Amino acid sequence: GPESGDSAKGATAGPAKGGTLTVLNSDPQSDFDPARLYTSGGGNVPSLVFRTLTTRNRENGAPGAEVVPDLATDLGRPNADATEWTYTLKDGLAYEDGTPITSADIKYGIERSFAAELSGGAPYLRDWLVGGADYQGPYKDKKGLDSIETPDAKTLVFKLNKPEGEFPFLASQTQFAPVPKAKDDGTAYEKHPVSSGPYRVTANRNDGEELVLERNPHWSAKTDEERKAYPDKIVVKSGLDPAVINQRLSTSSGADAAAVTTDTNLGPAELAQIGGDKQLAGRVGTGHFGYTNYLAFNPKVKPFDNPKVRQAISYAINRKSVVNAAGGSALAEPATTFLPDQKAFGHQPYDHFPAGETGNPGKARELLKEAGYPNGLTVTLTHSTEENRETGPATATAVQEALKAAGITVKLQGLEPNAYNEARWDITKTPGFFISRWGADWPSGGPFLAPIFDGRQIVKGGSNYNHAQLDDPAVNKEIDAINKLTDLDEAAKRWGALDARIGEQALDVPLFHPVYKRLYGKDVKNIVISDWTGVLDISQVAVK
Amino acid sequence: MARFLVKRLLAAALVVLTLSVVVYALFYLVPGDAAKIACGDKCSPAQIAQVRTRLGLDESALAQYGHFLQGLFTGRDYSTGTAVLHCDAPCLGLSYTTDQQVTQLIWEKLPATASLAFGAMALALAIGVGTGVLSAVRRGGLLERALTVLTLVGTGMPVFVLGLLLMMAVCAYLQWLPFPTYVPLGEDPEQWAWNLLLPWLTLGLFESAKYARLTRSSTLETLAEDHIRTFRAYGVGERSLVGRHALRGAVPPVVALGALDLGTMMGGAVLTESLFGIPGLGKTLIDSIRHIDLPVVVGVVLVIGTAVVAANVVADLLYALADRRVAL
Amino acid sequence: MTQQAPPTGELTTGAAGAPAAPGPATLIGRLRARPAALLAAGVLGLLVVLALAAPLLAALEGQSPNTYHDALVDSARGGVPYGSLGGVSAEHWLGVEPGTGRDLFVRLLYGARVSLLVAAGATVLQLAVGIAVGLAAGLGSRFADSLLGRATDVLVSLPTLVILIALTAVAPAGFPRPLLLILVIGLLGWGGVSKVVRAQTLGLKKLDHVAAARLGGSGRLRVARRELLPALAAPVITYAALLLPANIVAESSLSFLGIGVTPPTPAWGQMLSSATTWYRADPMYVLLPAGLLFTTVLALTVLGEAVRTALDPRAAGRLGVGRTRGRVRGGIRGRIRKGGAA
Amino acid sequence: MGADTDLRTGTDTGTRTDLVTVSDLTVDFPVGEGRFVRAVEALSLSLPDGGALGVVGESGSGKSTVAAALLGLHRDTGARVSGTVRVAGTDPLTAEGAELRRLRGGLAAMVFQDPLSALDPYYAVGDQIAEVYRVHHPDASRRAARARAVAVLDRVGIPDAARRSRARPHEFSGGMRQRTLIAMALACEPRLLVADEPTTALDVTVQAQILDLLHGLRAETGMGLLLVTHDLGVVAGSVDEVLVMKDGRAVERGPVAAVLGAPKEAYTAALLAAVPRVEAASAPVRTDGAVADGDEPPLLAVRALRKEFGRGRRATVAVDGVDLTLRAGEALGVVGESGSGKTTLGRMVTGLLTPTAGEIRHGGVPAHGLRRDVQMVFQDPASSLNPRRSIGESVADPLRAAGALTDAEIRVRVRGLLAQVGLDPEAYHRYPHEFSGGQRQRVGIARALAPEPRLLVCDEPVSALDVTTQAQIVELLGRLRRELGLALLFIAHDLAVVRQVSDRVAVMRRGAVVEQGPVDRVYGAPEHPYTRALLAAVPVLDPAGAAQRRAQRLESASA
Ligand SMILES: Nc1ncnc2c1ncn2[C@@H]1O[C@H](COP(=O)(O)OP(=O)(O)OP(=O)(O)O)[C@@H](O)[C@H]1O
Ligand SMILES: Nc1ncnc2c1ncn2[C@@H]1O[C@H](COP(=O)(O)OP(=O)(O)OP(=O)(O)O)[C@@H](O)[C@H]1O
Ligand SMILES: [Mg+2]
Ligand SMILES: [Mg+2]
Repeated sequence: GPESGDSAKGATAGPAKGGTLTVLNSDPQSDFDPARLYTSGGGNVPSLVFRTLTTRNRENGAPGAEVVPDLATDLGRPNADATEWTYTLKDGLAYEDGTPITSADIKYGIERSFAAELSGGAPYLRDWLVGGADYQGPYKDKKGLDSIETPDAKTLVFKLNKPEGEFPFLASQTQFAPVPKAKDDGTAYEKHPVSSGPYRVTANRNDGEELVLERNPHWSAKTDEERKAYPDKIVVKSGLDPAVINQRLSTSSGADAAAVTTDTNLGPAELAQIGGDKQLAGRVGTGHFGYTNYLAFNPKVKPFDNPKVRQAISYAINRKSVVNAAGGSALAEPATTFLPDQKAFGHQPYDHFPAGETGNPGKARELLKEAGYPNGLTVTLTHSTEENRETGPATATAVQEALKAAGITVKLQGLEPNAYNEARWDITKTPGFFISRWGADWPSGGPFLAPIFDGRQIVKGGSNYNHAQLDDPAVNKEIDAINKLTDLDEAAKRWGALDARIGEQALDVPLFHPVYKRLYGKDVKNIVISDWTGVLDISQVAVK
Repeated sequence: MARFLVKRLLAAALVVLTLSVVVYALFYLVPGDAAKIACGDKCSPAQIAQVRTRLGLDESALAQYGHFLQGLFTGRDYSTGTAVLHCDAPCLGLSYTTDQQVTQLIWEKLPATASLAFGAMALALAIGVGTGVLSAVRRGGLLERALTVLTLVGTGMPVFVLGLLLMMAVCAYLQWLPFPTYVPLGEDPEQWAWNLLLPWLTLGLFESAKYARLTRSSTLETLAEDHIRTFRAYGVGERSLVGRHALRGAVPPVVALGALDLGTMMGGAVLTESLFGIPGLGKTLIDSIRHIDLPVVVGVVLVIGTAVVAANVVADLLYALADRRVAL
Repeated sequence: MTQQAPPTGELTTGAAGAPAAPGPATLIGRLRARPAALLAAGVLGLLVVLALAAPLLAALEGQSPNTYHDALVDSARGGVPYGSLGGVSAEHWLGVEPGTGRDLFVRLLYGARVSLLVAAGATVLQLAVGIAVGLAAGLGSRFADSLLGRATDVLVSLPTLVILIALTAVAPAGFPRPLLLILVIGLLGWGGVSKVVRAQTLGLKKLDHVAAARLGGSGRLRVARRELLPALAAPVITYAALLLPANIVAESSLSFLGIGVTPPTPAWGQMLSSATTWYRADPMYVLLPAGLLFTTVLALTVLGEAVRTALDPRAAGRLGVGRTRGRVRGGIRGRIRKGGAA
Repeated sequence: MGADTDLRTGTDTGTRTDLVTVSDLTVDFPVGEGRFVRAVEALSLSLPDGGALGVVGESGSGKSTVAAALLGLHRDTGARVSGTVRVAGTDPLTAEGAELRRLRGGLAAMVFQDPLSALDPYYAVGDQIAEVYRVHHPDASRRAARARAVAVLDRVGIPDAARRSRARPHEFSGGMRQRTLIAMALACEPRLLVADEPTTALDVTVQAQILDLLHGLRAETGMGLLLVTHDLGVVAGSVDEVLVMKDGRAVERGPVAAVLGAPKEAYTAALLAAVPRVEAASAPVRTDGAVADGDEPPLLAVRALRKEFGRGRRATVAVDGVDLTLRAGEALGVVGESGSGKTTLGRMVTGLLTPTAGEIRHGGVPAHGLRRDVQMVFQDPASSLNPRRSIGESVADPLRAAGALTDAEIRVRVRGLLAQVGLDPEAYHRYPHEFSGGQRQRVGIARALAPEPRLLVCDEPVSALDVTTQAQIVELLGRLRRELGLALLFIAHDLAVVRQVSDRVAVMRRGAVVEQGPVDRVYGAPEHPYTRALLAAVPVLDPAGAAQRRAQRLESASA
């Protein structure tokens, strides 16, 4: 497991300032504009440069899944039905050039994210803010968005369409980072964004393949309790092959001794290797990110309209081989609930169709017989051809083998990644039975359950995630009710209960929750892995 | 000669344009919606529509191709939001996903690809010609067999296996070299070379087999030619026969083939680039295909096409220069 | 064809004319004289037999290619097989696949079917199209030649991968993947063959027996079939020996990029690409497909080389002193082969 | 037979007086599968210092094999060589290292047949000579070697040698290349020059120049000459002694005048008899149909025929304004040096090539494309037959293509044709490589006859054959003319052969016909100076006559 995040205090070889941290990644930071980034809680590298109204709590485990103030003095002050949120900025906030950060800059930053030129961010602002659906961004629509008010340089008021008790979570996304209007040059801004965080971008090569971050002299630790900013310099190198990244981290020679990765998991082969190596095993950080891989049904397609068929499949599934396909028990935990197994999500354990460790084909056959398929049946499972251990061929074959035992012949339909996404997200093309997955935009049941089960979020002409096209008034009503709550603990409990209730309908078969296992270099200290991101937090890492 | 060049260049332009049509056409068949992909996951229909308009994807395929051609010859204007960005001719458009100018993007990626391609090719030729000559001269001997098997390792092993094994051996076990990361030549020539050494070796070894076999057979062929017999009859030593006479005849076809391969490699040695994280055209190409980033795909394909066609011309020229008997 | 002794007093014939081309019987005879070629042919034959007999051998071992054995792998350690040598046991002769526990012996056999089928199919297609286009370019008018030449240029400049990825996406989902691979590799890779054939044809076309056939009233098709195709056998066989292994490697490279055969079908290339990371934790998993692939390539190369020398009239004829006459200069274009997606 | 004694006497005489001694030389070549072919058997010869020996014989008789043995060129080729060979005291079969290098080039230098392929195409000729020179004079500087190369090039008559020494072989004409090879030999000042068919690839006029050059050099430097050739006319004027070979054995040897004048062996006599003589008046073939009827349109009429290859500045005019007529049953010979456009003319007549301008009429009708009634016999019997098809099938091909006959009828007809050209009809299923050159040429003729042509274009039909076979083919063509009333367009560069075959002759030079007329008139009283030069260059069999002609040539050259 990870080392204690608080080892800074009192430890003899505690973390110290200085040195250069290298980040070895496979995906480049090709969009480094706060308007375009789609992150959970402000992202890992972006959060070094962009401060937001709120941010995630940089602590190990469950406390790390909490949201805390960043630029703002608190998590926001809602009105009675949570349709209006007011924030006040801290004192002494400045950009990398020393100019002060104002509430207008944050408003402007949000407005930019509506511009067609800067697409890519999360859709929530558009849905939640009054007038957001029609707003075209500041380039086309100079008037600005009326639902964001800046009564003075320190205050922001957000007016929402409907109650949103989880607004503080949204305010942690990079769209809530300040952008000085004078420095905005549209799509070119990403090359030299103006930093509000501890580091500024001094080089951005090949569209994000290599980023060099150096200290922002105008950042003050006094206004920022979350970011530690130990290294003097951070170099992010991306575009590397995952096998190479892991090999470099395990060899950990030269500059790689002070290297980490924020996007590359250890693969099964590497885990097998590390399993026999104490020294290496000590350099593996384990984390959990709210994520569920599941089998999705489209009940509009026969025979999945029959709940018994769906239940039969739920019984038949062999989670052991699925977990093995995902890289073994170290990389995946079998899931029986749709919500991730974390307190922040309000996880409430249930297993409505117990398949045991390796499946219950007997029970499945029974159900099939009841459903009118005494001689078994043949179904098609759609999956991605990408070798990704989640939605790819490995998982699909594991499912295929498991269902065989229950008399269900599974034909595999592998689709090239784009076609696969199109198939599962385009409501007119949704296959009957396919592999899917869902990750949280922030650690709460809201963004986990609503897009999947809220009947009003069935999207035509865009990306639809409500695969089952569930439109249950009771569910919809409960979602609205929870959204009103501003007590997040209370909300979490009700999300958990809702999940258990929806689970009875067998609209999906939860397969597993992934576990993140990541190597870091031998000189890397102060590893903090929160349940929010599941990944070590660069802002906490020290190399001295 | 000039006539030949003009003719070939015209034909080349035609080939390249055809390529662009083919790629455009193909991408209209490919499933997936570029606007959706450019917009990102979890994009609302309104956002998608916005992006679609901005990328010009709401126009007919023909109109889009027309704009592309227009950009190629006269340049195009784009909005950055705050200003108008003029993309000078030849403008290959803006990337759907990153909004970068494709021409600029290609210029950024080209040095890496070229570094890999030229180095690997030089190595492949050196290894290939060396072993080829050796095995021709020592025909039937033990050395020849050993060399043959060695070069077969190159042919019989996919480049990603070869590269991974080499990297594990040299960087992880022996730790003779650090794990390669690409350093631009302009930044630090020494580091550039050190870091490219392994990719060069990998691709070079992989490619060398072909040249070894070609060299071997053309050396044998040349050694059987009548003029070799002449010099042998005048007491010229075997070393000089091979080095001066046989090689002189055997190398031009090998070098010409090398030029052609170099052209293909300029399109990026995809597997090698992604294995070693070299930010080159090949990786860009694969990524842009995955994102249905048509302008980038077309741009890179055009570069590859141009390189290959140019290489063809160069190969013919090289061959004609080396062997004056060949008329252009 | 039986070899008859030259007519008496004709000690001279061999020296004066172009060397005689060997018939099939001579070819086999010459190959027999080379132990390496025999061994290579034997190895290839064995592989083909093993591939064909895969179901039988699987039954003999008592395993099937797609059955999971979760109990045989260590889930906590990434699914590495329990036991030594990748889980070799009396039940699993070559061990099991990490992660799934599927039987490697049977998967390798079934994999051979797919790999060899794809490679052979693609090669045949490349040869067929290449010969047709090369002949057409070589025999047709100047215009047809340059048109086909440019078309070949377009083809050669098309990055194979782009097309591959696009086509695999375009192809209907139910389309058999091995066939698609054959089609794609085959239809994109004939440029080299066509260049060789064109160059040879241009050379052969100048030979008097072709002119004689035309004078005798033979049309283009007849000339192509009777006078040219037989003479193209040697260069084409030589080329095929190069193409086959290249196509196996291509199949594996495509798998590496996730566009190979569809699971659960095993194929060597696909096994190899998923095995690459296991080289330390489970070396057997890498060594088996790599070894097989290497053996196949080696055997093919040795055999190809042997066939080439056996078909090369000069190899059997005179060396050194003799005069070379009427030699067709294949030239550079004839030697060009398109490199794979390295 | 005491091999020991033979050996001893051979060695003794060799070292004392002779430049070259060969005794009991036997050479076997491997032909695969462990079998060998015997190229030379128990051959002995000697050549005194400064002497000149001609080795003659038909193709494949082992001449080149002997020549190569003198330089030890069979070593490491797999050939089995036995017997003794001494060249200026060195044994080429066993000499090693420096001694072998000294032998090759230093003692004996070789001039090969095909001057184009015998030079490295990639290097300047001067550099090639300099390279060889430096092998034998290791202390000579590069510059000195180059100077030497220029000197020898100048010596063999390359004009502007200093500049031309920088040219590559392909920039030279055939004659200049052959001179270059001789210059290379001279550069090393060898005591023996071995010339293997040094003039076969050249025109008669150039051939005469080269032979004159060799003669002059020999007189000047006193080196020995071993001249290998199948052309008896060539030896007549160039050597003192001659050795006749057949099937790897020596048949006859003696002073050249004696052997050529009064051969002792029947084989030599037959060989001599077969040589066509340019002086002999022809006995024109009288054919039944060949009545020169003025009113009827001629079988073939060619008017202002022109053919250009290539376009623009690269264009070559191969045929330039040729007018010809050919009546039914008539034989028209076309002579001229290499590259004068003979083949191009012939191919245009058959329709294989399309003229750039001008008109071809067959029987008064303008003709386009291929015609069944015009067929062709090609020069090279090897390449004109498909090596992969049985000869019967090759002959049957035109019949099958026509599609008029059944399979059985075709077979009968093919057998008939084979018999007609003097081949065994049972040879139907045999393959070209099982036949001799002459037999293959017969097959080619049979195939040309299959579509029942009225005009046969023969493009050098005999130049690849040795004299005896040549004579047979010429005879066959005459017989066919008589029997079938065929008209012939007979192309050849050998004036003597043309005289034997033709009624009329056209002399071509640089694409144009410079002189045309009945053979006896043209050969007897040539009008054009070019025709006269051609005739003067034809080698004659009589050594005295050869010397006389050489004197004439030198005279006219100096004039
Ligand atoms: N390297 C060789 N391998 C096999 N057979 C050979 C070889 N060289 C020559 N021969 C054979 O040896 C015989 C004599 O050949 P050689 O070349 O000496 O004849 P030649 O008299 O010079 O003929 P030509 O006039 O055609 O040059 C021929 O039958 C020929 O086929
Ligand atoms: N296909 C061709 N392309 C270009 N030039 C050609 C071609 N064929 C012939 N020539 C040229 O035309 C000229 C006449 O050639 P042609 O073959 O008719 O001569 P020839 O009298 O038959 O010579 P030879 O006695 O050597 O056979 C030569 O200069 C030759 O180089
Ligand atoms: Mg000879
Ligand atoms: Mg000719």
